[in-house]
Amino acid sequence: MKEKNIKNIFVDGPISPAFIGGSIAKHSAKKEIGGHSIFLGQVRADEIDGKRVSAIDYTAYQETALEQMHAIRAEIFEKYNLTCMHVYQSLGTIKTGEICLFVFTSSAHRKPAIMACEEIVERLKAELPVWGREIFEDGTHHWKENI
Amino acid sequence: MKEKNIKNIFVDGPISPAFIGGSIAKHSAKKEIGGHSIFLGQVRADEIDGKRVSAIDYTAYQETALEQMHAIRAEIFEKYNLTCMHVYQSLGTIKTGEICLFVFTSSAHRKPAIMACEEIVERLKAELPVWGREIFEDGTHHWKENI
Amino acid sequence: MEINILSFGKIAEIMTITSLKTDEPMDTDGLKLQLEESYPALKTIKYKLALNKQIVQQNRKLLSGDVVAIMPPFSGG
Amino acid sequence: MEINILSFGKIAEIMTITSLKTDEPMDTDGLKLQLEESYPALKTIKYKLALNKQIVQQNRKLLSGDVVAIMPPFSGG
Repeated sequence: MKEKNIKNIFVDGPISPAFIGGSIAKHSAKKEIGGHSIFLGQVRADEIDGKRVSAIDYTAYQETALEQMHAIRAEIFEKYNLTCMHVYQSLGTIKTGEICLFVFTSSAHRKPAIMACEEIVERLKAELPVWGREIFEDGTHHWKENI
Repeated sequence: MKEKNIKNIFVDGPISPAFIGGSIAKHSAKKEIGGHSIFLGQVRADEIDGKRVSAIDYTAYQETALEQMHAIRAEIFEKYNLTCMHVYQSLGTIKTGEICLFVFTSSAHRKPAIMACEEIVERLKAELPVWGREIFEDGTHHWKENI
Repeated sequence: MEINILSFGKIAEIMTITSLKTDEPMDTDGLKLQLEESYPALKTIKYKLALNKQIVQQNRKLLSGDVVAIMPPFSGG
Repeated sequence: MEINILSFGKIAEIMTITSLKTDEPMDTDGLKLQLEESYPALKTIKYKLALNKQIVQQNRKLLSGDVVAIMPPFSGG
């Protein structure tokens, strides 16, 4: 097996707007960047069968998810001329209105960052073994499925 | 002339990462949002004819730009099912590494936010009378042109 | 031989076994059949397997000590 | 009649007039010709006009007091 530098993407609990701001700030030293594209997933208070979602509890098969993400990362860097790429997925209970996913790409010109960001979001939703259990206000739950 | 609520998009100087974080935080009360898409323009230290850009000085024909943006906003809300849309363009001198453009869209599901954000960036670059004067380290300048 | 079983999401709510012993040769297709017999609810769920952390794309032979994960549809992001 | 002229970006560096007086009827195409005669450098620049803050898509008649903006290629964002 070849050596791999497997990056972690999982964070416990919600991703704070201040963390996102800090992450953006760190890129001001990279003077070759002309555009950043960011996608944020926020937990929505969906109504399912008359019951209101109050939170989503995220679990993952972490090692497999990180292997999958490692492959996606390599393919994205192969396909797009990116300066940076960062992905954070929350685990644990994330309340409605809180951020559970943060995908952040940067490139010299805008197109690669924008296209890569969108593709990463699509791929991670389809390919990473992560599960969201929607918790209703009455304590019952429903397993979310990505479409 | 019909009454219009013309929103300002211009800010003096760079857009701070903390402002962006604060803008994201304000959306946590909107529980119908499931996805945010953000584009940030950052001033790049381009080299042109052997000279390095140190800043871009932005000016605009503000009233016309705001009229144009007003029309773009209306068309985007007509076309995409968005919850929110925010646009900020810097005026004045923005140093390399600083943020000069912030486009922020939100929707219940990810696709409208992502597609609207990209379209707004393309349209504002093509349609708003805003000009960037690239200032080189030696004090000379070059007028930027969007492609 | 002994196959270790991990289950996730809604499958973890219906499947309780954590390992499976057998004297017969076994592959992932055979394991699926056997699990669906023990847990008929599994037949109604679209699920994927991972063998030793790698997602299984086609039938694979199993060896003693292998770890098989039973994964319902993903819903991250 | 008197037409007010605004110029922006690199055009502001070559054009210095802020108004233009004429006794002839004038339209935006005529104004462009006259400006290009006074400022030949303008012929080498792709520029757009705005008449009273509205971007001009096709030739428009000018009235006294109109404000015409001469705008080089945009480069915001």
